[in-house]
Amino acid sequence: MIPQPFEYARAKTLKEALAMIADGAKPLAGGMSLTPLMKLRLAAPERVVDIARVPELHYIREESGEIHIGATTIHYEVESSPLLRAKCPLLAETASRIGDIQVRNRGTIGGSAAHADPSADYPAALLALEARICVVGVSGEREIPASQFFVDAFATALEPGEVIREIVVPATGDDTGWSYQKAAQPASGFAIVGIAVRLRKESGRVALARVGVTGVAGKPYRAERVERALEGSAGSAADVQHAAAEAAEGVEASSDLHASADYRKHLARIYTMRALTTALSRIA
Amino acid sequence: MKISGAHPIPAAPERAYAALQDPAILAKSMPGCERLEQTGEDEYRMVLKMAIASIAGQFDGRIWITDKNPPEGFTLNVEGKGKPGFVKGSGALRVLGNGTGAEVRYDGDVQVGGTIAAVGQRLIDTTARLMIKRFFDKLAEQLAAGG
Amino acid sequence: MKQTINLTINGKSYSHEVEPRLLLIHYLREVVGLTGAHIGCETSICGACTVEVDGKAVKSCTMFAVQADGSKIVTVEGLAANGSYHPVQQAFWDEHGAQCGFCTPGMIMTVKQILERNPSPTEQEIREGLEGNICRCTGYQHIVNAVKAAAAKMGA
Amino acid sequence: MATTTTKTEPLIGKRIKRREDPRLITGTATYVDDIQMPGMHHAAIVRSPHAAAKILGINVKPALDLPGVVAVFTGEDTKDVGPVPCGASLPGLRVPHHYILARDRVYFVGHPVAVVVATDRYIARDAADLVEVDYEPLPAVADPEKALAPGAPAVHPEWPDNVAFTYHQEGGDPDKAFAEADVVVKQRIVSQRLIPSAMETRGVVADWRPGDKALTVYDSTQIPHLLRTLLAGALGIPENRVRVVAPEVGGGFGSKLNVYAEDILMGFVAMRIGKPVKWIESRRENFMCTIHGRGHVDYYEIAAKRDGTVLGMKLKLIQDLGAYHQLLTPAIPTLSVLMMPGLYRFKNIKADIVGVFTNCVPTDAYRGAGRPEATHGVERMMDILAAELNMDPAEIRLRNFPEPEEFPFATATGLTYDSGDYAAPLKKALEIIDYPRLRAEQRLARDAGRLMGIGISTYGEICAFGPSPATPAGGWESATVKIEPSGKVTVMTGASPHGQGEETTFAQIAADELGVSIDDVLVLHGDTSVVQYGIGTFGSRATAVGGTAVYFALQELKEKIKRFGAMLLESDDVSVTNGQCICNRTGNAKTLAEIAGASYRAMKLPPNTQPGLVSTYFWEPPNFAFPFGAHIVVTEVDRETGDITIKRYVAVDDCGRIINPLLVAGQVHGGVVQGIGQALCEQAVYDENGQLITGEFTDYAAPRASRVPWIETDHTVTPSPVNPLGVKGVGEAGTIGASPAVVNSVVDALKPLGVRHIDMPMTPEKIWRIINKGTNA
Repeated sequence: MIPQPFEYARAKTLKEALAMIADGAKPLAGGMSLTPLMKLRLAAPERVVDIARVPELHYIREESGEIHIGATTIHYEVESSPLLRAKCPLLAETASRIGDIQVRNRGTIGGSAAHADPSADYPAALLALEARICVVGVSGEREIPASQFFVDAFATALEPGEVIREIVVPATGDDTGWSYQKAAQPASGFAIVGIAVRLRKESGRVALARVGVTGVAGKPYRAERVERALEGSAGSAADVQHAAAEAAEGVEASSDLHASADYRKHLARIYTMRALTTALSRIA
Repeated sequence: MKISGAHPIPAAPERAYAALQDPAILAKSMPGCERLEQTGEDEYRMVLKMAIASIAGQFDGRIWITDKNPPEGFTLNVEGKGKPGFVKGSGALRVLGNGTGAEVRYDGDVQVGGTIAAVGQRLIDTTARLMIKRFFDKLAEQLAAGG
Repeated sequence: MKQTINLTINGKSYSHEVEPRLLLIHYLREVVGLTGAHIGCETSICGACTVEVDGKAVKSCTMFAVQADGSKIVTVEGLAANGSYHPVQQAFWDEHGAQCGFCTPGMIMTVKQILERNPSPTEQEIREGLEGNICRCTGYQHIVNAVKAAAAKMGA
Repeated sequence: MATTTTKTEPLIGKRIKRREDPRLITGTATYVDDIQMPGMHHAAIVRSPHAAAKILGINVKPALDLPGVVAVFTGEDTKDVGPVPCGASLPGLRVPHHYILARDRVYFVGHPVAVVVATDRYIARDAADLVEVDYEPLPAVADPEKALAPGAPAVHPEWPDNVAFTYHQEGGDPDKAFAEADVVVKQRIVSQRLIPSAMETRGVVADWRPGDKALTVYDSTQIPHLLRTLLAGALGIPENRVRVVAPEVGGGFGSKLNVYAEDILMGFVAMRIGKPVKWIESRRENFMCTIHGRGHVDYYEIAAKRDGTVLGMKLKLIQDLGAYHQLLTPAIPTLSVLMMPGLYRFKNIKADIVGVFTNCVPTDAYRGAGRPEATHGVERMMDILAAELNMDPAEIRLRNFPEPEEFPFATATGLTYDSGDYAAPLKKALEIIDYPRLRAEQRLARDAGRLMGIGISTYGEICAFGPSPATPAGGWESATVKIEPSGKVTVMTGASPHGQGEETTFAQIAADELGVSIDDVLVLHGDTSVVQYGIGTFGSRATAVGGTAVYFALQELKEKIKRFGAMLLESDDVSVTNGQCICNRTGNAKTLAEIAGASYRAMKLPPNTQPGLVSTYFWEPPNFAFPFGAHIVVTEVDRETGDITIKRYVAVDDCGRIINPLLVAGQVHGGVVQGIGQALCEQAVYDENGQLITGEFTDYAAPRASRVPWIETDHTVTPSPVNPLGVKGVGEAGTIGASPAVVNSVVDALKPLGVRHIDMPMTPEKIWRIINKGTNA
């Protein structure tokens, strides 16, 4: 499996990278999405700009109650970051479920988000966290809420010439429960269903419920019906079961060799129940 | 692979029926259509540059229409090949009135071969539906704009 | 258009002109002549091509050589030192962790990373750590034993 | 000169670390793709994307125009080469002519159409895209039962019924048995298509020396000598001018027990371009074009008495052959028929095979080759019968085993089981797992609403292939043992291992027989210009047949050592022990090195004795060997998702005498996991148009470490009387025993829901549907 020829340049700065991207070069960071497609010759960019070592894109830092993650931060760094494990454990847990050690050593959060694979793990967590995707192009920067970023299968709100600069997630406290639960496709490890949950309770009631769903449909989505059903409830087992039943309502589910649409929808309900239950149990 | 579904079209059924066979409208609606030229009665040649995120591939194909039954429906046949593989399919399209406009129901069978069949399993269904949706959205857009 | 890359492999410096599309695995095997890492699946699943780039185990079939420019690479050939095997290599031998041996170099490189990050993994952690490596011969059990043995030895 | 030595401990039966491992763990072994040669070119193959199509034209010019491309060949160029050989013969077998490159028609996705040769691997790949092939697609059929239906597309137009052969076998009086039975149970059982997927794909380096008119082929093969014979025939080169080298081979599982179009094609290309050429199969090609395994649809009926005594079995076996016969394709289901009685006293059997052409890659030998299908069938049927009679699955098995004193035991299929105590491993496994306690635990689990299952399989297998009259190309194996002038021992085996560790086990045998250190023994294999003619490693035969050949070569060699020893020690009463020849009266001894030195210097020779210490032995086995065992699997099914968890796996195998327990354990583990793979997740899936939609490891689910259980192994030892080592064979045992044990366990878990059978693979979705409908979806 050998890709078609292409030109390659490594950007040293973000500015340099943006100029090349504006000029039509395809950004390459870890290459866990793009390189396999190039090897299959399903993708054949003429020019590639390597942004993996652009220093302005590589960091995890906390600023005023939010955590900023540079686009080229690899999954392993997210998974093992003490900051994220303490203050945004949902994202760390999700990262730890992506692919395998080697993939997590190369793949980047920005690359995964930009590729918008409908079976990728991160989008579920980004939706549940109400993350903001900060994108930058030669003409400037803008922020896109995760809920508007994932437009369709492999399609994002990124405009030509734009690249993800960072992803911003809220720092959560002990009052927040979280869980990422996944049914993995047995061969590829991609999510047949992946459910990310973030919950907060106030005086015995679920004050906030956010549920991100990946793998089920052509694009990741927020299971808002589940959220509405749970918010305000005590979060009892019955509440969870009742809410989880809505996980795939009104969704046109995907179907493939590994899982039919029916089964996907069923798994969405079961895994939502499990993720909600785990998340509730984790509230301190 | 079976594909079926329905999409609303903001136009009268007759208008929708005609639009579905109008090369100019079709060319603008087909996602990635580079060229669409008539090669015979109800028969067209099409060059399509499929681009879904990083996935890109050029298909060269033939489209022909059979079983015409205006304004209720017809059968659309497609055959195309490119480096990523080949696509072959036919589907029955039915145009129904739905009060304010029309609804197009489609029910077809698509065969896919080559790399896309061998490795694209988890993507074919999603991608096909995405392409169909984009097609009808574009079509609806043009009809709404009076195109 | 070819580009020059400079990198260190198993402690030695190399400089070559390569096509940007040259995969790291082909570079290592065919340009440098280190044939220990193998091509097993080509789709970033099986891990037979695993090598270490800047301290991280990666699948070298899904990386271009140009991306490794300036990096330090360690392959299975670079593990033995001063005439003795790396503890992971030794454990694979002692515990019969290899049968046909084709997946073995990639397995060993992954196991090295597992143990660097978690010096005393449980059986479940070992098995999950091997998610990116397929072995078709051993049923993994002797590999799991090898990881345990290596962990014991390295921790001692 | 007398020397004293300490007695060496026998090595047979010991956990000896493998001799081959130092090169494997250091990455310095040489597999085919590691071979580089001056001037070596690279080949890429253009393959059909259609399952059935006419080739209307091929335009190679754009490819030829690419700088670096030296040649493009099509079916027109190679029409007089080949064909790809079928080594199996059955009465009335229809054998399509199997060109090495398609001529006017393609028959399956991946069918080779053209070969591009370039100076560089990357250029060859680029050029393959530039070959323009004009196809007229034709209807295809990928399902063997659909292929048999009237009006199905004809895979080969000359045989519109798609039937390649039918085969009938009967033993006893099956109709009478069924007429007299208290109970008859029937079931359709599918053994799905599997992809062997050795981690190393196939590969060939062919090197033609025009001056010598000689071809050297480095090939990832299990059968270098047979490959040489057949390559020579296909290419029209005298056999003695073809050398085949199997270098390090990265697994085979039967898939490299073959002669493929590409093997012949690379020889052709090397001869045409006059330069060495390399072709390394991509993983996609491996999935599309290397043989698949299994592909059975079986209709079983068994007749029994109310007390569970089995009387007879009927089997209608539909074998999906694919589009062609590879080396052994049509022979594989006949092994299923031989094995169909399993370990039980089925005195009356009837079997009918229909071999069916489909527009798919051919099936052929994959780990177990015919026996896993048969064992899966009989073991499922025994459970179905037990359920019907409300008997315990262990009890029904124990009731139907032949007793140890009944051996050799003649089966209704014409085999003679060599030796056995079939109850022993089952009883041992039941004890290990504490069966009564486990059943009690299961009752509690069921009461709590959990789906817990216990599955048993007691398998037997035909191995140590085999008596030559029963094998297509000879079933013997060869060995040469040499004692070099310095006293070092070289063993050359015709068996060609590819991961089994014969360099170690055969060295153990030689070291023990001669009483030398294992470090003084080297085992060579795989090179036809080094090793005498041999058969190869497959069918769990290497140790039982190849090891026995080594043993007999050693006996002859020892006789010769004794003759030299007797001469040097001036004694007529000597023996070979501890690396010496010793005078039994005086205790005086000569070391092997001293004797070897004397034999090669040949200053003086014993009467009627040639110089040198070399012995070659071709051993013909009088029978197969028949290992057996019992596997017990505990599973739990997640009622909500259909996920199956294997909680415990106990395997008690009887493979006769064990040479190296470490290696036997490795074989059992690996075999079991491939059986678990078939039971749970592996399947080669063609869509209805013949597209292989499990085209890569991204969709073909080979088991990962996290999905397989810890396997508890134990043994009983019933030596085989067939060979003096008493060994039987273990390479395929795990695979054969595993799939029915796992399926029986899951069916048992779902028994409260009225489930009686589930076809493989038992994917979570399938189980979920069954749980929700109580039927086999």
